[in-house]
Amino acid sequence: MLKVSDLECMRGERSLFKDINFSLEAGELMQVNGPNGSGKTSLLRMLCGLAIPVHGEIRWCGNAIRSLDEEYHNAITYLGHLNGTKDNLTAIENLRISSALAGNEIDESEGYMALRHMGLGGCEILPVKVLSQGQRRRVALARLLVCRTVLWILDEPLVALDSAAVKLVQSLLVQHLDQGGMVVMATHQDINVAAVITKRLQLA
Amino acid sequence: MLKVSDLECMRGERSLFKDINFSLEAGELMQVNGPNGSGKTSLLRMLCGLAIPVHGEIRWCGNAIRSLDEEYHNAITYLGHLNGTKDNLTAIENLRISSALAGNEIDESEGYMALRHMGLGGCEILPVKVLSQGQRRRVALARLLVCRTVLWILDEPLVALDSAAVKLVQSLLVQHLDQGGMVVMATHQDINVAAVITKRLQLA
Amino acid sequence: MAINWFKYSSPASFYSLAGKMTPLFSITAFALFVAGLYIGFFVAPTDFQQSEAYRIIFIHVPAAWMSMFLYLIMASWAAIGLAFNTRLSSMIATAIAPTGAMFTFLALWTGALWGKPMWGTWWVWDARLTSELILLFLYIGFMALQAAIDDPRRADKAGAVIALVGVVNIPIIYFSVKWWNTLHQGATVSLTQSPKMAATMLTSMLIMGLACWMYSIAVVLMRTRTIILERERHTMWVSELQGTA
Amino acid sequence: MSWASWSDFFAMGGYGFYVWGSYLVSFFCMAGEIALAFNRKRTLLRQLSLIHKPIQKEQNNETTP
Amino acid sequence: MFLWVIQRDLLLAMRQRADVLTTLFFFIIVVSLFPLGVGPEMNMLRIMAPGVVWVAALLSSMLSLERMFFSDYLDGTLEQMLLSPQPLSLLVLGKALAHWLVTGLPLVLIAPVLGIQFNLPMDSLLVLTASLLLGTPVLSLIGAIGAALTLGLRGGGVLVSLLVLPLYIPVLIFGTGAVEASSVGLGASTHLSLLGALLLASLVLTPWAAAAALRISME
Amino acid sequence: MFLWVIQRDLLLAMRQRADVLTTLFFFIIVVSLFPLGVGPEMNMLRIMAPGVVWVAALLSSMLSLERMFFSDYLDGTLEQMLLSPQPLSLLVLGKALAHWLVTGLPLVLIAPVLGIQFNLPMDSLLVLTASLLLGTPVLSLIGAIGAALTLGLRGGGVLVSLLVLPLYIPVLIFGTGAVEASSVGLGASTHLSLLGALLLASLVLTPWAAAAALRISME
Ligand code: HEM
Ligand SMILES: Nc1ncnc2c1ncn2[C@@H]1O[C@H](COP(=O)(O)OP(=O)(O)OP(=O)(O)O)[C@@H](O)[C@H]1O
Ligand SMILES: Nc1ncnc2c1ncn2[C@@H]1O[C@H](COP(=O)(O)OP(=O)(O)OP(=O)(O)O)[C@@H](O)[C@H]1O
Ligand SMILES: [Mg+2]
Ligand SMILES: [Mg+2]
Repeated sequence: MLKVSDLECMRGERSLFKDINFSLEAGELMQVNGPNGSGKTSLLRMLCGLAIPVHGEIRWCGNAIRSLDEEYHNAITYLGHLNGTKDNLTAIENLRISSALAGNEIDESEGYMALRHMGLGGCEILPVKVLSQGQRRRVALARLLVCRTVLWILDEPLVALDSAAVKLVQSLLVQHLDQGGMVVMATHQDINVAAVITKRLQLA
Repeated sequence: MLKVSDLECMRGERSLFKDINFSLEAGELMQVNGPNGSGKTSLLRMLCGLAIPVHGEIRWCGNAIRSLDEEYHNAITYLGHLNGTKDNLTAIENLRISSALAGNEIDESEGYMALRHMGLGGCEILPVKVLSQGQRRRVALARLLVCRTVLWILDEPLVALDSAAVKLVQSLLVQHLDQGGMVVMATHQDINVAAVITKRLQLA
Repeated sequence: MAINWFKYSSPASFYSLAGKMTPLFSITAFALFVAGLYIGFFVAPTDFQQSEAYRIIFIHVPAAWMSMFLYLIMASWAAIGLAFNTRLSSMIATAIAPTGAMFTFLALWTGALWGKPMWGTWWVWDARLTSELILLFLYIGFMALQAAIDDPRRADKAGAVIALVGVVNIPIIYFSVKWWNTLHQGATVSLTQSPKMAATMLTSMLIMGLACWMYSIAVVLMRTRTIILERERHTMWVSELQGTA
Repeated sequence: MSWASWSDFFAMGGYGFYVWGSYLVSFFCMAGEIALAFNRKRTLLRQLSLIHKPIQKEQNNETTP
Repeated sequence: MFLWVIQRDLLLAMRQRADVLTTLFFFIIVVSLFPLGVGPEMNMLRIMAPGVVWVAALLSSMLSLERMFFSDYLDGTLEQMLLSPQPLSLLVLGKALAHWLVTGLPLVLIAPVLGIQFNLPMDSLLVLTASLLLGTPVLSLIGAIGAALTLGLRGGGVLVSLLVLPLYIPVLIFGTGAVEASSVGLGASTHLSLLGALLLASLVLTPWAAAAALRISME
Repeated sequence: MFLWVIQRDLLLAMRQRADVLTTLFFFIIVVSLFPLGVGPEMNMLRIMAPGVVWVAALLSSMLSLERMFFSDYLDGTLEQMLLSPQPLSLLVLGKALAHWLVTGLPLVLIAPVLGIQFNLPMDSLLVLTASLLLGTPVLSLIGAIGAALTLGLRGGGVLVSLLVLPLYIPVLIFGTGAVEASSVGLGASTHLSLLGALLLASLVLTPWAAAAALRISME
């Protein structure tokens, strides 16, 4: 489904990586590894279409993602270093609005359920700015619970999470992969997603 | 040296923790544990004097830290969730300026050495905004290499770091503790600082 | 035409081409300046209304023309760069801006120095003057935006957007200002055109105009070359150039 | 030729300040622009020669036996 | 989707209730500074009034421009918006509209009161309000381009003013022109219809330009 | 330490070379907007000139206030400054001074040129410049308090204007008063010495107030 060929990334005057080739099928997890500054974030942003590669191509179901544009956006969910939550809105408002912007309107009860599932029971109507770092990350992750996209692109989803939340994310990933989803993930922490096909991409 | 008694923290209308008592002597590491939102960050900010407890006292060498003020600031280094680096300044400028503001002027060569030690060789004169998350964290951590303070208060220092950098931080901590320093640290990742006295504080 | 344009759209070959052409344009510009000034100051007769002050026209009018032409040209190159993603066109656009701003400033300055003896004031809020001032702001906005962006590719594209928006706006601005001014009556002094512009005056003005063109081309080529080097400093051909030079 | 003398020429019929003010400033603007352009290029070339020095040396070593 | 964007921005504005009010107060204060700076002669003030009100409107619209995308940029929401399956220009239109509702509309409503302070006659007040009603959305729309271009640049707040103020000038001229024309008995309809034309043109064109600018800034 | 703060802020300003220039051009553009809004009659413009120049100076000083602490706040530098062993008020003084050097001084230098556009006579130009020289540092100093108080509040940019503009009014009145007094032949020295007194007072008092405000905002 996702096919990357000959990808090259230039930042400033340095070539971060080149000749990246891989493909991802339904049910597969791709883990991007590499030391700090090796270009994981840059790669994931290219996969989303947020950055444009100097060379190489990214294809989704056979078409270049640049030509698909909005259609492709319907198929992916991206979670970056930044949470994409507004400090002054409450957790539930953040979740509902960000889902709606991603083309997936959810009603209140669904939102509450997702937040509760992420361990945010009791914090639903607090503005995000008073939440702790880990709780903010959980609000951002709650989007994964309600979205209906195929490809998840996750940039260090585990940052600031405690061990309970890490387990939660693991089970979330397993479930998504079982249902034929795909995941591309960059993380420094070891994550244990058993019994699924895991590919690894090592950046220098 | 550092003595905390009966500390209580209120956020909003909730009491996050109360009756926290501990003391820390030279060469001791205090690890603050607890799930997301349990109040680790709030505790550390109180220890720095950035937040004021509703109840209880924090004493440094016998004096309440509020009364010491600038004298106390000379003795601590705080590293929070935020890096405290300016996006538009280069790594070396950031390091030198933040050290100077902490009352510890360093010359260029010392700065370069610290950065190189943190694995930032080659990035010294890049503006911080083009660095990766992990590299930014390393710039912030480089302050620990050049500072001459006794008490380090670290809030999740390992976030976004790769395993090499985690080892680096570990050895840094060991060295600091060996020299009679003190560390208070909150982290979700397991860190392995062998052969020193480690105290643990578990927040609910 | 014998020149293979496609070939010269690569920065490397443009660099050498521009290197050959710069002296040519510089010399032409110099010669034309000398000729134009000679005719302007030694051949053209004294104007019976404005005495000698009118001789400012030989620099004022060409500067005013250039300020407008250069904006259009800059915007066109920027648009080409944005549409076809050709690096060279964007670099040329970036190189034109300072020259255009300089001519705009000159038009304002010489105009002001002309206005004082003729109108008794350095400045009036006349349509032409005002829109020239706004043009200066547009140039400066373009340059400030590009200067504020570190990444050259982003700077090129952002500059192109603002230049194009400016082009759409210039006619609107011009007509609005004109209208604004003519609806007010009062202290408006219109530019007094010398009744019958002597043929020598016209010649001199045209020659000076041509000289300004040549000058602009020369300076822009020079600046483009520098920009090319700055941006391509890590490529093979630049290091080869260094090796041989 | 309409000028009786050089001082006449410089006086410009009493408008010397304005006329020469225009032309001198124009001259200095253009000259300054050229100077800036040259200067920019010179500093750049100096930087470049620092960057590419190793390459240059290697080439020299190869070509001069 | 479009509605969600507007709703979200309005919600944010309401959450910080002071937000709407501050733009409004900025407007009021700037307008009131002039009598202090220029002196109290009423005739003088009456002539100045439309110009002062319009310049103040320009400034307060511009001042709040940075807010249009910047906080979304900082916290990553903008990234998410770029990845949303709806056309970006629609989204930008939504944000510009929300900006107008929060910062432009209140000015339109308060302007007559300020005009009275300057001793403007009734007709002029009406024309002033009408011109603001037509003109302020244009300011938000043009401003969106500037805000998108300067995203994340240092000194963006001031840079954006450098970029957009020159582009605001036609609006200023037609806006004040309308009031003056009506006060000398010429009728304001030409000016107002020109403002209307500007509004239509910018409704059609600016969302594209701003969307392109956003893409460039986020790359 | 004090010098480090100034040096750091100037370095930041220079890094983005355009920074200094943009405040300046903002000032120039705002001043030029007025004739466009009010009309081109020179007599009218001459009377308005000091008011317009001073209001524009107020606005451009104020617009750049947000920058004084906000970016330091966002990235955590300010936290570090509060933990620094030097007195906070000195630090604030340094930041206010850097702000003036970057945003105030250039205005003082360009003001005479703008005065010419408004047909001001020579004396008035001189007095205008002198009044700006004495007055603009006061703006930066008072502004520091406002900037510190509004730190991290949403819509801070507009809120700060609401807080500081009223405090700026004495400066505005003495500044324009000086020019008007000189133009009617009364001599500007009283006004100018009042401005000087304001400057001294704010040099002594505002750093403390701003430091206290910072502590409150960061708590
Ligand atoms: C700051 C003041 C001035 C500015 C900004 C200014 C600007 C301009 C501009 C933009 C043009 C070109 C217009 C076009 O080609 O359509 C122009 C042309 C001209 N200006 Fe000025 N001007 C100024 C002052 C003056 C003064 C004081 C005079 C003479 C008393 C003057 C005489 C002329 C003449 C004769 C032309 C050529 C006329 C033509 O080609 O239509 N200008 N000026
Ligand atoms: N303008 C530039 N000049 C030089 N290097 C640059 C420039 N812009 C970005 N870089 C480099 O590009 C890399 C970006 O890395 P990226 O953020 O993709 O890393 P990452 O693998 O996500 O790292 P981390 O694990 O720390 O998140 C960094 O090494 C950075 O130094
Ligand atoms: N105004 C408020 N009303 C209710 N609860 C609040 C309020 N302000 C803060 N809180 C709560 O206080 C806690 C702050 O936690 P803190 O940031 O100290 O957690 P932490 O232990 O550092 O967590 P993490 O591991 O996620 O960083 C959160 O649980 C938050 O919900
Ligand atoms: Mg990364
Ligand atoms: Mg925390």
